[in-house]
Amino acid sequence: MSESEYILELNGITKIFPGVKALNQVHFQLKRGEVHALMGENGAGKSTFIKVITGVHAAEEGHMYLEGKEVHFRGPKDALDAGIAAVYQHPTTYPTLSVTENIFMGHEIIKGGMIQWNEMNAKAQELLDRLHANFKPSDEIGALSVAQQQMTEIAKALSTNAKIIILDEPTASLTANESEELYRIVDQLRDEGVSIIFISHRFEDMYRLATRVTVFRDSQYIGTYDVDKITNADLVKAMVGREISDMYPKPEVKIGDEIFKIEGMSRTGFFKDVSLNVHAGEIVGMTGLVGAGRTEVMESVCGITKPDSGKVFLGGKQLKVKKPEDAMKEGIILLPENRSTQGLILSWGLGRNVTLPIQKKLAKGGIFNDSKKENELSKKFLEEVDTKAVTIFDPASSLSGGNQQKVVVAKALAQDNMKLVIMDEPTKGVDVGAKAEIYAIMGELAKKGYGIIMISSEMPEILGMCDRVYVMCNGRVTGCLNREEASQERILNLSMEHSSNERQEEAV
Amino acid sequence: MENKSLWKKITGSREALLLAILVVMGIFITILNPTFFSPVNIGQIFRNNALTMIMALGMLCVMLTAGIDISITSTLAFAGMTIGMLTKYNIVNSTLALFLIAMVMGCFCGAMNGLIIAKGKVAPIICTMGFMYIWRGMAYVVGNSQFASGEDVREFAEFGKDGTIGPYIILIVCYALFFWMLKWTKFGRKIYAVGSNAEAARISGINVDNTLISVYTIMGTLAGLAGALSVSIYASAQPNMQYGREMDVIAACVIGGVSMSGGRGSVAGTFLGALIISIIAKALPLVNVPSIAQNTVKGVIILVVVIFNVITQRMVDRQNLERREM
Amino acid sequence: MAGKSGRSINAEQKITAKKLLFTWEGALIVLFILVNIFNMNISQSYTFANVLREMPKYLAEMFMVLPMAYILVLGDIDISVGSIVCLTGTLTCYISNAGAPFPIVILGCLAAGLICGVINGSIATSFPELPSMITTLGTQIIFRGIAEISLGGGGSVAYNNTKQIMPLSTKLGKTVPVIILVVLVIAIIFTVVLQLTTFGRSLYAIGSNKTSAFYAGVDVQKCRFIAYVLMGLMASMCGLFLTAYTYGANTTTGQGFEMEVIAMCVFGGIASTGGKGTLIGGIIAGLIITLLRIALGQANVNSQMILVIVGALLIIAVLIPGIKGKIDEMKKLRAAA
Amino acid sequence: MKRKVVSILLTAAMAATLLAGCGGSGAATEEAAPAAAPAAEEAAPAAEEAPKAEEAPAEEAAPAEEAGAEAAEAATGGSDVSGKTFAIVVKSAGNPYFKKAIEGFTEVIEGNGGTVVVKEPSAATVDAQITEIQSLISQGVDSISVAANDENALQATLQEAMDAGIKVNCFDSKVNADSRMTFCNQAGITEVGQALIDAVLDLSGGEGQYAILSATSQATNQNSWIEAMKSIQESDSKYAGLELVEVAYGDDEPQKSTDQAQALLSKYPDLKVICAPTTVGIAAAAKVLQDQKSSVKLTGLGLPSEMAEYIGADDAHSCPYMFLWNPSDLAKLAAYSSIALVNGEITGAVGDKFTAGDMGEYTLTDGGDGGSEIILGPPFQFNPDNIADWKDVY
Repeated sequence: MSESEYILELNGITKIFPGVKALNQVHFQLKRGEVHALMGENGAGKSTFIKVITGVHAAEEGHMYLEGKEVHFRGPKDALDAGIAAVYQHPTTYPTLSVTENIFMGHEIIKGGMIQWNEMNAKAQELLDRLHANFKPSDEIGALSVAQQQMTEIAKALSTNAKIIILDEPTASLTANESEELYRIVDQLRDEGVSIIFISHRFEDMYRLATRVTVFRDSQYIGTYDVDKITNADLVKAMVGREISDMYPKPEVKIGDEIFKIEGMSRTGFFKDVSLNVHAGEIVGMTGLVGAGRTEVMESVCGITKPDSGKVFLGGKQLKVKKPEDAMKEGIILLPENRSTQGLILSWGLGRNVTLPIQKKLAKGGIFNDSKKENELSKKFLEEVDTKAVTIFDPASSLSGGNQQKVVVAKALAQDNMKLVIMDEPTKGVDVGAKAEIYAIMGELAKKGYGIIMISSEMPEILGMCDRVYVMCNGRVTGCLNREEASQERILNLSMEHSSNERQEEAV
Repeated sequence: MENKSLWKKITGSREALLLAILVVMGIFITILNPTFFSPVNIGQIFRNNALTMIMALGMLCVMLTAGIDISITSTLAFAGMTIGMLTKYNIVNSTLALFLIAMVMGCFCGAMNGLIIAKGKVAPIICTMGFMYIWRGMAYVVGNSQFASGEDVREFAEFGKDGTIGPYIILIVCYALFFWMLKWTKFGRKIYAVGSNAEAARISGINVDNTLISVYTIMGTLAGLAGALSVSIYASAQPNMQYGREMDVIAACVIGGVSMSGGRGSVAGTFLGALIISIIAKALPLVNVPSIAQNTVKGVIILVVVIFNVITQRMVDRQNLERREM
Repeated sequence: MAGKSGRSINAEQKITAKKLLFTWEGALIVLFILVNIFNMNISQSYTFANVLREMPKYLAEMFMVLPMAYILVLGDIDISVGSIVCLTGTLTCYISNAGAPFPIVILGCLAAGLICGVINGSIATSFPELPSMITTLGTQIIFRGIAEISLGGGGSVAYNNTKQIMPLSTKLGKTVPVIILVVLVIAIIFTVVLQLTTFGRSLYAIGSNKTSAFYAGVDVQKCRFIAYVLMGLMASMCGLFLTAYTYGANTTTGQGFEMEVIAMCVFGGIASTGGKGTLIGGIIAGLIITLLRIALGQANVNSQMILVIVGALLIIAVLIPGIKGKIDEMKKLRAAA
Repeated sequence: MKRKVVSILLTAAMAATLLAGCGGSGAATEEAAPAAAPAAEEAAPAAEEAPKAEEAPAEEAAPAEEAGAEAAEAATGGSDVSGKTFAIVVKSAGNPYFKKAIEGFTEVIEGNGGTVVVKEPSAATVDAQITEIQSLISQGVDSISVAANDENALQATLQEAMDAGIKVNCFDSKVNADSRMTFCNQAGITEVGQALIDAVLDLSGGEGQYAILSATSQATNQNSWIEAMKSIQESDSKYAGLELVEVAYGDDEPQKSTDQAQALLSKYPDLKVICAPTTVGIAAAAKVLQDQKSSVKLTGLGLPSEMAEYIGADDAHSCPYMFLWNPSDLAKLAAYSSIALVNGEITGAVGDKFTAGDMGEYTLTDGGDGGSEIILGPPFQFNPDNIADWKDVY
């Protein structure tokens, strides 16, 4: 009987948000004690699907069966009670509370009307030990690293004695070692009989852990495959819907003179003694693990944060950058990593977003906003990057991730004094089609002779697009590889060189 | 590692710091005026500030959810004025009944705040500002230009008379109850959760709206209780009673380490914060600081305490960064 | 450039009368007209001349609506303004009573307000972690405290040389109070700056998303500082004109103004959470509340009742966007299905 | 479409609120008028007796029940002012003292055929009073009687009123000479000061420490009485044994007054008398003393209804006797003087005379500040013998 084989089964789930169909008739089957990967591009509906399972969202259509019985969750509480726990992509911790409080939030141990703190602390310690965590139950969550917060979330899921645990991109912000630790934990859980749904963008995760994989695309169910029977190419095709041929249109550009240089820049606690340079027409990659200090270096260059020491040169001239405006005046443009919180004002129209950095330049007499000029200009640049929008007055929040990123690019292009472009994870959360377009724009910019720095964690785009790659590890530049020298192995090697040593030190 | 935890304990424990400030203040005042540290005086500090102290508990809950309530003294006046009139005209004379009526009224006022803030998604300060005007106006309407005082409330005032233990018992019960509620019950956890990360709370199955409504209802109920207590202690009900004192209550919480952005704060801290505010009010006349300087001293203390807190937090962050190896 | 699909994006904004009417400001204008009709019905004394005459006291508060709109648009709040009014009013009297010529008196008053604003601004920008509600609560108590101390045992000070300050409370052509013209000019400047200049745009950017604004090169702390300083300055204008109308100051001067001013802004559609609303809305709302209070006063409605009405209006006004949002959402849901 | 509905709802809701608010308050004002009538009967004895009360520490002045009829007659006496509107502006809403004043004022004006407009500002601030007076100017009333929250602050507004032809007088708390035509003073400053210092002397047994618990530090009346007390004390050697240790300010707030009273007790163990020339302060202090069973005695100015609880000659009561005038009479005097001003009988010049109904004839005297004043009479003493008769009156 199929009912007994599947611990969780969902049929024909449809979820509608204002204006969009987030899920359209999707299916899903989870076997008892299996690790099931759920894959798909950003915006494919994975996260929404998870929230339907955990009762956060109520589906408009469809049925859900838990151990063969149909269930209707009215809220997250019901799902928790039914033994389904989730660890979300962005840790949903309570930053002001302790680890114990976080773990037991919502299912405190209560005896005689009193919360049993001692028992809970002991239990929390037990859970943390089980996960080999290096922090204490009494620590405040806000002070912990993202990885540690993630671990707390897993401990929380464990503490509910859940039968089904959902992990939504748990490795996204973990280092290789931490990921390894997580794999171990997942294996352990599976052996204990817990069924696990695992969402990840990393193929590595899937191969390492899952036995079956379900793919979603454009809010629809595409198929479920056995991991050992499907090829990588087929899986990619299932995810993006077509074969990607020329993903990385790296143009042949003659590299010019050095235009940008950082010398010995340090910022306590973030990076130390960083030096690098960029030539005209060159695309320079910066990679390394999340938290290696790549973004922080570039933020210091752009005046977002203040470095403790170091010099920055642009076109041979030493710069004094105190605030972002200074960097912009010099022609250093940053496309920040996080579109919704750093790159765009989501409630504003596209046009206003594009012209915000240059409003002073456009303004009549430097004071009065020139709406006409602004509209024309933003129209021009938004069209140039081929944004899918009806008018320039559409709020940025109404666009998809890829199109939002294009608006950020248009915003950068609009700055006519541009000399150096720093792109921080420009393709993060962008669908494949838009990705290719962004790479193309990057190529065009290089052709025009601008210097480009691309911060990225995605190996293929680093290898595909960059002339040179700087690798950072734990706040230091550990190496610089030419296009010819660069390979996945060498980059990984450089990005982890110190990690293992440091790990040992910490353990002592 | 050991060093760090010790340092962290000292700077991290807001309560210890406040206690130290209190002790220093106490010693200082006692040197200037030895009568300060007498049982009578200490008793009076608690009695005269019972209202602030009780309402600070409710404000603690409200601020834990990242909200604020500036309508409390209006609620207090509305409830206080109503029972004052009831007993003046001998409609209700039972002390217990009057207390209950005041609390039910406060509960209603608070629930209105909660409903509009939770369901209408209105910023707490704006919503409670509206009700600040409304309930205060209602207090005048109820009073119809009458006070209830002295003889009118004689029987009721017996409860809060100097020398009786009624107000102290209410104070102790409230603090014990809230200490228990916030630390030892599920509901208390929910309040912290909603203030610390409302989205996470929603995802983990906490009904955020209901928690908010409850919190404002609790605040209102306490304001109603404080209204009754005010009438009893001062043997007078006036429509302008405790006008402007909501800021004292907020100040007590802020000094006590309750974060305005939610999720952080404790009953012990609130108690100490309220105590500091009370002692300032009590001590200044005793040490011959003209009472007109009272406000300035209070304002300076609020700013110093919050800024000191920010600076220590920055130092701790800085130290954490420096410890990071590279 | 790359990937051009020839898609064109519309950059023409169609402004129709209907659209304008359904903005908050449009609704306020309609309400403004309705309120005037209502006012004329409840009070026979509601004539243009009488309204002009009664306006000045309220207009003094209107000075503060202008910069308060800036501060609310930033997503901040300043509850110390009532105290600044008190402090600057007090100082104005002392400066004049010490025998200073009138220009010095005015400058002294404005300088005092400026300093208060600088203090607020410095604290707010040096400690951006602190909610502005707390820091201005502190300065609220301190500013009034300083005024109380300087007023001393008497608690009030008279402006002895009343002839000197009279020009501020005179009426041009015996009908139009000077203050109306001053407020008008300053209101136009503030409105133009907020709605039409790069500085105004920056304020909205900060209020909508502080981080994005910062990344886009907006000097967040400088803008906040300027807003607080303007707030202090305008509070001192209020203090100055209030002194001109009361020939003195006392410890209760300006009490509760902060809430009235914030109420006017919020009623005008300027959200306390930042980034929303226009000063035009704030000003119309201020006028609506003012005219309503004048007419209700003329009809001898109980002053407490007036407060209840203002409070109720405020709550209804802030509830409407939420209700409208819910309706729009339901509409979209239906469209998607 | 939905938008339209929302907008309509918005405007409708607002209109509804306005109407509701208006209706409610309208009812309230109407209610106030009939309420004044029965109250007037109660106040009547006071009308008869209080002004005639003898010297300050008068032994007794029992309210004469038979005076009721006379008072009713008084209400109809005086000159006719039908068609004229008289406004009374009190310090703030919700104060029973002024409630009595309003009743007295209304009784006289309506008894003479005039119309009364009552203005109770929302807060006891100058700003609120200015708004109210401005509104009265718009309405074109004939006379304004104001109990000022600040001596100078109303000058511009009141001058504007006088320029508009409105007669302005003040009662209870005066405005400066430029802002008024005359001032109905409840009691001469010296008389009050004399009465209070004599009471202190009496209660202290001739010597010892005493303290004053006042209202706000800027309260005009209290400050002038305290000054009067001080100068009388200095001028006469019989007060040499008295020592004023402190003037504390309770800001007319029960809580702060309580704090201050308690502070006085703990700071000055040898304190013999507290004098509180303010109704809120005296009530708070009375409660503190009585609750603590302190031997310190209290006197000052207080409302009989609030103080009945504490007045008594034995040790169980904290206040042997205190003083006040009848607010209703004071307002009646203000009403009569307003009528006189409106009818042109007086101009506000020193030496003018007018008849205040059955209260008799009054003369405008020099107020000592460049303006004229009308003194109601010396303050009236409330003691254990008469308090029972007065406590239900006001």
